[in-house]
Amino acid sequence: MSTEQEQPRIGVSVCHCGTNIGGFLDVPAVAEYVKTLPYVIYSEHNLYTCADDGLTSIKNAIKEHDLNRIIVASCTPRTHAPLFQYTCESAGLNPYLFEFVNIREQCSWVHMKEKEEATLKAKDLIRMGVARANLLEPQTEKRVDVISKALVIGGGVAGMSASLSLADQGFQIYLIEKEEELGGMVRKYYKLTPSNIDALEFIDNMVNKIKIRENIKIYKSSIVKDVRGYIGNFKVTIEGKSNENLEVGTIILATGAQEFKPNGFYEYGQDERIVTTIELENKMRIKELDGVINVIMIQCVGSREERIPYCSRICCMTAIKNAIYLKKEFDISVNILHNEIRVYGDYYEALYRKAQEIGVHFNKFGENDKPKVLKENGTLNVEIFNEGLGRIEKYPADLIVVSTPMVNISDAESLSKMLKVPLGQDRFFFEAHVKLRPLDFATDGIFLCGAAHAPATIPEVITQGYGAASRAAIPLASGYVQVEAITSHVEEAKCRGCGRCVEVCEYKALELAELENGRRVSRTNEVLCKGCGTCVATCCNGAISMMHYTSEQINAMIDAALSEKVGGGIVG
Amino acid sequence: MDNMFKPRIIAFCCNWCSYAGADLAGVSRFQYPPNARIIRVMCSGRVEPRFVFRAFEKGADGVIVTGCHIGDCHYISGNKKAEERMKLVRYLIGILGLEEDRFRLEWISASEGQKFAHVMTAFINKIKELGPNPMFGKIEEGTECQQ
Amino acid sequence: MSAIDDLIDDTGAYDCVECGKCTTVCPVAKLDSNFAPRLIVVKALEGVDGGLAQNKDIWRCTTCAICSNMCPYKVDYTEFIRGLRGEAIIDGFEPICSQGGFMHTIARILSNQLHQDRLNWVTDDLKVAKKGEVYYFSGCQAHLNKIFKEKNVKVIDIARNCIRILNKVGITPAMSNNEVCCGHDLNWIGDEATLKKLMEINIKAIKTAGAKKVLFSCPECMRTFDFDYQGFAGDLDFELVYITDFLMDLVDDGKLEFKDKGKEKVTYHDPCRLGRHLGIYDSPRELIEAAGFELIEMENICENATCCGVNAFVTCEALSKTMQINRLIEAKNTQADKLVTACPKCLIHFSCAVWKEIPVEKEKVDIPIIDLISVVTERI
Amino acid sequence: MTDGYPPLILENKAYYCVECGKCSSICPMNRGEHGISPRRIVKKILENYEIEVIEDQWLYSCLICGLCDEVCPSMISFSTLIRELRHRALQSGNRKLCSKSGLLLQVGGIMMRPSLKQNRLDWLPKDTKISEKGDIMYFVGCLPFFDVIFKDIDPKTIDIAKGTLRMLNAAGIEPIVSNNERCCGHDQLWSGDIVEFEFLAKLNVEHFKELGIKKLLVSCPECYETISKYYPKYIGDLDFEVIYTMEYISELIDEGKITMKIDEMKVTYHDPCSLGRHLNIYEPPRNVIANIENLSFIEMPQNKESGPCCGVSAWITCDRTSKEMQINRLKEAISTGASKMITTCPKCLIHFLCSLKQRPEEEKDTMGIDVIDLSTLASKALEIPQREGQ
Amino acid sequence: MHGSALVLGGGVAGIQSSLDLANKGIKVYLVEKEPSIGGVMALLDKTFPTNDCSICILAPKMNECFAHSNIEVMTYSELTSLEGEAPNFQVTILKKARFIDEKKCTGCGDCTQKCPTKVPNKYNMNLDERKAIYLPFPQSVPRIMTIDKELCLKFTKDKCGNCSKVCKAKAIDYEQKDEEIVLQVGAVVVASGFEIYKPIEMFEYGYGKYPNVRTAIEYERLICASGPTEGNLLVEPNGEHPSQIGFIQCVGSRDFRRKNPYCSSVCCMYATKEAMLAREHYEDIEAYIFYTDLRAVGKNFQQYVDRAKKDYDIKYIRARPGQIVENPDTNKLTIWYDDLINPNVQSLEVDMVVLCTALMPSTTANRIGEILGIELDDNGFFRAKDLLGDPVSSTRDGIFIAGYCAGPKDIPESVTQASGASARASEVIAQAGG
Repeated sequence: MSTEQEQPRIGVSVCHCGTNIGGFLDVPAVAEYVKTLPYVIYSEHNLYTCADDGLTSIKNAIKEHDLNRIIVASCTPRTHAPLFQYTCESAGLNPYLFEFVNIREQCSWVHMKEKEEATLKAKDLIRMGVARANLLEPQTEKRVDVISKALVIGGGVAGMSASLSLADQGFQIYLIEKEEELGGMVRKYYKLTPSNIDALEFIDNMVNKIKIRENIKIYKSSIVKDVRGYIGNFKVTIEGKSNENLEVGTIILATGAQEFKPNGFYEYGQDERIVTTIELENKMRIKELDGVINVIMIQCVGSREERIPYCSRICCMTAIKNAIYLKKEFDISVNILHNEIRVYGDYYEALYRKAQEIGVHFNKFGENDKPKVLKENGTLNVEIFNEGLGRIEKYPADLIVVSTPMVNISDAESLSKMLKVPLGQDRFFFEAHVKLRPLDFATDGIFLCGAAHAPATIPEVITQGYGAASRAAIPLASGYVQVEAITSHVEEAKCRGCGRCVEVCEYKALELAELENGRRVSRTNEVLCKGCGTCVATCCNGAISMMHYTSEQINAMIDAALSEKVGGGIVG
Repeated sequence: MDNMFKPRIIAFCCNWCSYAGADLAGVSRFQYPPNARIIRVMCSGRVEPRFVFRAFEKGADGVIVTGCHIGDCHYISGNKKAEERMKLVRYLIGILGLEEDRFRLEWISASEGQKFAHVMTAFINKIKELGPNPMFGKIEEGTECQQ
Repeated sequence: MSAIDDLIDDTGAYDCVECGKCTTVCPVAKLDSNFAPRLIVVKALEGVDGGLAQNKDIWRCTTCAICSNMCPYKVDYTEFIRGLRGEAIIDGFEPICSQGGFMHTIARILSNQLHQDRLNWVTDDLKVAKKGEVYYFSGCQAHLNKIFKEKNVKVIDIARNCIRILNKVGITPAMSNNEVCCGHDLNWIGDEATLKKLMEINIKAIKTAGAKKVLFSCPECMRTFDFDYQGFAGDLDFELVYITDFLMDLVDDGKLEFKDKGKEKVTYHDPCRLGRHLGIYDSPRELIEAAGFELIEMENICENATCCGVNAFVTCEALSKTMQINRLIEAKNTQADKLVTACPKCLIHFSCAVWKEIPVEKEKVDIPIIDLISVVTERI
Repeated sequence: MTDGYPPLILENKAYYCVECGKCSSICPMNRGEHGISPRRIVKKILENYEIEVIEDQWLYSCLICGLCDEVCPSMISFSTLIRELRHRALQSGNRKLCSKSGLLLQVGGIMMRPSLKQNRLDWLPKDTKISEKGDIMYFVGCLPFFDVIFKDIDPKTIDIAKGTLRMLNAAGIEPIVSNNERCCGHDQLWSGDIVEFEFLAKLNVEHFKELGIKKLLVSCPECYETISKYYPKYIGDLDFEVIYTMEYISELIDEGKITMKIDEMKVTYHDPCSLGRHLNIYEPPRNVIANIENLSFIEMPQNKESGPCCGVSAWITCDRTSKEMQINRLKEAISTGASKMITTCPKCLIHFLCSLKQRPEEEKDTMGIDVIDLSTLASKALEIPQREGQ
Repeated sequence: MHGSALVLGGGVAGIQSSLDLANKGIKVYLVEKEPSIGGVMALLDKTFPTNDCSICILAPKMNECFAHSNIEVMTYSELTSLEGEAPNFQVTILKKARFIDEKKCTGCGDCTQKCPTKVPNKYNMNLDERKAIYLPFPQSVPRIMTIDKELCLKFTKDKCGNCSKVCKAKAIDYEQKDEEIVLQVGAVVVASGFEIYKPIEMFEYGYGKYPNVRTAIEYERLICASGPTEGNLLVEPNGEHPSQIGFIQCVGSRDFRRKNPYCSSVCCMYATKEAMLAREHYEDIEAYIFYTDLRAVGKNFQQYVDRAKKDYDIKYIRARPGQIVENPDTNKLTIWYDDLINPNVQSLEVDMVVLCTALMPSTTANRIGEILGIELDDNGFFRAKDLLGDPVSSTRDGIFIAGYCAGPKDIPESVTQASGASARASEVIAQAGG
């Protein structure tokens, strides 16, 4: 602790910011007052502290007065802290011994008509800053070396795209697929839109590209058995034809999804004329459609209901794509019964229009008024209340295709536990931030792409694969990860090992470790910690402290704010 | 007495939303009374009830904790935890006899400069209405604790 | 140094012959060989340069008084520690407290005579009066109840059941919204000044209520009144009675009877304040048996009872938890159905130890922890 | 590939319907007591229920105003669809209801007889200069008949023809006006009687050929639309140019060949559906109005594409809803503060005047507006000396 | 890695692409035509389906991007030419004069206060005014002023000069000239974003004619706490908050007539969000959403809609209204619609209508396409090399596409594609030995 080693020697620079501060409070008086505060050795005021001369002045003061703490009282740390920290650093002072006091955004600008009060407030704020500065400690931003290899779990289109891109960015990749062949879900399709390419040919093209990459090692019929470690240094055990231990820097989860089997819906499973989309794809592939004249497709079977409340995103497009093939290749009439046609964007909307052009029928049923499948003298009919016509309609069917949602794979739960990444309410893997971090997990070093995240189309999945490859490549390319200096720290002697902090940490940065004597203590993994301090506030006996935002520092600021009745309190 | 009373307010602001909201209030020149002293923390989830009571003990007339709106937390859910924790603060303030209105928990986003100013103004005005922190007010006035 | 000298004088520390008996019985020293009550005294005697009050070990002592009890030369180590802590805060040292000193902050706030709403937990089915001869001092149970809500400790049940049981025998206890924390925790971090402020408020409140007899369900409160208040303010003009003593008198007079609800086996943990500090060992045990329970004793009882590991919300560390777990194992080994204690803080600390992660197999410590009053109230 | 789609669906790309309901919710007739829903008509045809549509009397409620066409995001032409459906209805024996008991259609029917000796030029003022032969012909249409049939309303529709000729003469143009022209066939076309329509069209075109004209000026928007748009579609390309008189006159004004001035007044303008939404002709009439000195022009809130229909089309439907529409439109015109509402279609003129005349006596004051045809008004404003000065 | 890349467009996609590339060690030139990065996301109040505050989550990224040692943010700049082939492109950037010395300007705003010229504020959809010397919006990055040459009195009339007089940092430079900068880059990521359709030609909705008919982006500014009304929704004529709001979907999208046959992909959800916000601001408000097909297809979107229905009591009506008619006396609006579920045409009177208008390719897309030599599709979006198999590559090697300029998508999809495009760009750079 430096505070124990050396007395603080504090230098303070108060900024006029042109007239932005100087025009609304008495800056020279503030600078004068600051000199009276404990440990303040030096105080100055500048027109613009952030201008070159201001910065030089700080550097000189550090040298001349042997300062070991610097305070700048000017604008907001949110934009200017890096500049001043850099200045301190260049004068040989640890940047964490810098304290910023905001007397512009939160003082002069908001109290423009109360010069006296604003001046008092500025004094208070700087006094608080000084109190904190006394207790500041130097911090180092540690770096953790990263093993320049990545693991991709899942050899479907997402995983293959991610692997290809990572390999072409120059990294060694391990690609793990639990099935015997690469390709995942797409293998089960017949033809793909928009290029009309056969799904198997499409997969083969990708597989061939993967095969010629020397830096992709494929493990088929293999699964991940265990994952330990953290970003940069994961130790992974895989089980398959041969069991291996791999060491990788980052992991991409691309485990895909599966089609929901609509057992219990209509007579699926009992009448072979009722099939799922994927079963239809297979029928088209093997041309097993003799005698089929009318196909009825029913959308939203199993989805947008209590159990699976979400919309599965791709079913409308898949149905339309198949309807077009059925009509064009097999000359079969298709009637798509839907609640809504959810073909978003440009290409899929156009596909819908194309289906309309060639005579695919679209009929809408009510959200809470699902179609009924009737069996009459062995013939299948589907009955709906046709909202467009405003009456009940009955359609004969030789084949009924039920569009069912995608659901997460069955071993999602165990993977979630193994990788310490969460599942959402929809049971799909849950990303770090819905809007801006769609490919990351809150747990650093693990990334997400493809249908494991949510149902998605092939181009979307490929885009996600590339995207995840980009995210996963960052630590690999840097060779290290820069660790936050502002992290929590557990004092082992105090930790009671209750594990409450482990529970509250969203980043899985805390872990209960077992000591030799069998005692369990919590430990911060500084690589994963983001410095929010929730664990600190949670710990009941003060065993955790937050670097740079210690309780002592906060207490000191509270005390300093209230120690003098300069800026408030009862007057008179 | 009222016009002589200048409340002292401690405000805890999370770095990402409410501190940024306070900055925006500044940038937009929304005026509010100069009584609050902001302590910046990375997340409202860092604020412990004891800080609030320490502030009261040391003479604060009001304490306000501000964070990101629920769902907006930069650290995913720190504000939810703060909300949970601050329930205890409210309860204890009640039984200890510090007026409940001396404490506030508010969600203010980075785009709510106006809200920041409004909240501060309203809070400070409320504290002015309530008068000094009863622990200190009593001593200053040398009277028994007032109702 | 003269303050330390006075302290050494007062506590008889000069008599220490460095026999080390204190260390052999000290629960902290048992688990951490670097800690020894003897060494603290020795350092004081040798007049270690100024740094004595900065010795962090003074905050680790649980002030369980087992050492003082065992010392052949009657050195009052516990009081000695308290004195050192007082010196430490005079030096500007922040006490190392659990909850970051939260409890102490609250106690200090209470010394300001605010308009409390302290008795909001008194439900309509409980009869209490503003005035009366029998006064029930409920202490900090109301706020402790909320603070430890997360740990599934219903501290307030103790207070409610006290009133319930008193009501049952026809007593409507007097209570005051103006009473405050007894100051025990502040006293044990050396803050005598605030303790005195709290004392004045409490004595005034009790006098205002016209009390002749004050009942306590918290040994810490009782101890603070008995020793510290009377030490500062001289003899109080009301009687201080611990609830178990009071109830046993009623049992003996035939005024309190229990229903037989089957032979449940319980074991009893002596709180340090109640046992070694106040010497109350029998009435709790008698009450348990009177209520029809079978009492099975643990290995370490009465004078030898192990501390619950935490004191005055000061000491709380990894080691405290080990002490708690060990004590719980001891309790579980008796094969009793329940572990009964007579102190709200023991209840909190034991409950905390088994909250969330437990360092041993759950079965080893899997015993319900309940307070004495609640246990017997079930049977009236 | 396109099994099941009838040609009328294919031609109109009605398969693009997404059942959004914009058409049916802007349809003025759908808001009254009529059940006509363009959306449902399309849906029924798409689902092979055409027969239901053509048996439904609401098929004749449609005003062909074109608002639905104008807003349909799939660009389906409902009016074409309706026209063809009415044709099919007629073929299948489902006749429609007409206003004036179908009298006007009968007039057209009579005119189909090639041997008919007409006497349709007796209205021609003496001072009007017309030619027997030449490149330019002015098509008068049914204007002479309207004044007779709607005598009680006294719409003075023939003034349109008179005015048009005066303006043309003023610019030195002396067009052919023929006694042998026939009804253009507009009403036949829109009531589904394609046979009659084609018959009339052929008679007219043959007659124009005989005359050897190069330009046909038409002042009635419906005639203009019918001849310029539907004659080529049904009977082949025309070897003469069809010109809307207001466009022609607008050019003459721009060339300085005509100048106009009138007593100060405020006017507003009602776009006829066939001219506006059907043909996108919005500016020429406004240009003419703008060039009449002393006229101050104020647009109604609903104008151009959004202008409502006058409530009746092809003499088919005329009922309470029609009248409501007319009253609302007149009120809108009054709200502008104008003293005259100008229109360019004789039928609009008749329909609005009909509503005005039928108002109860006590409401008359509130209906303080006059409806007038642009040609009639413009011709009154003509400053003849201009030409003589040339 | 080393090497360099050009990112065109400083919206959320461009920012994400830049950060991904820069964090791998690649030098990035981020070119943005406006004076601040942030794009349309900086204009939004909240984002669906979490109702995150938009600027709160974007601003840290904007700052991170600007402060990044590997990223050179070039605002108020445009691409003017590209020569060569991947991985050796030579590009020319026109850095327009903002008449401010960027190194000296501290963003203090003294100049703005003294500027006498008020002009409509583009950032607030012209609903209020800004000055001729300005920051586009309070959270602008960089925090550097720009002088609008077309409107500044110094340039138009050689008068005033207030800004120069008050600027203590001496940052005003009326003599500043446009600069041409030539850069060598290995790859290009295009993220030029989109524009928002203004439905003036759609007479049936009366936009521009009726004061209480707004576009969604205007609404977004109105409901935003930092917007022109500080988050107060006000309607004519009384300036009171509305009691009923109707949101109309597919205004100009899925519309052949308006030349945007595609689905804009985000309107159903942002309308849901905006309706929720209305309810959150004024709990007595009634909100109606008129939709054609509710495209709640993203992760948790359907649940969001379900919540809007259940917890916020937002009414969804399956119809695209055909007409809005204003009562000229009250400025109330009657929405005429044909609800598919109820057979007859109906009307609803509301105080405010929000038109959820189409999002269209940026007007600059054509020019960018020409300069870069990459193709656009029929709708004006950049064409993917292979829509199925390579959705982030443009039709030219070494040039990649991300965000809305490559087709309709929401924010997470844009961010995803931005990362994807930067992965592909990194491949090009890595293989060139970078």
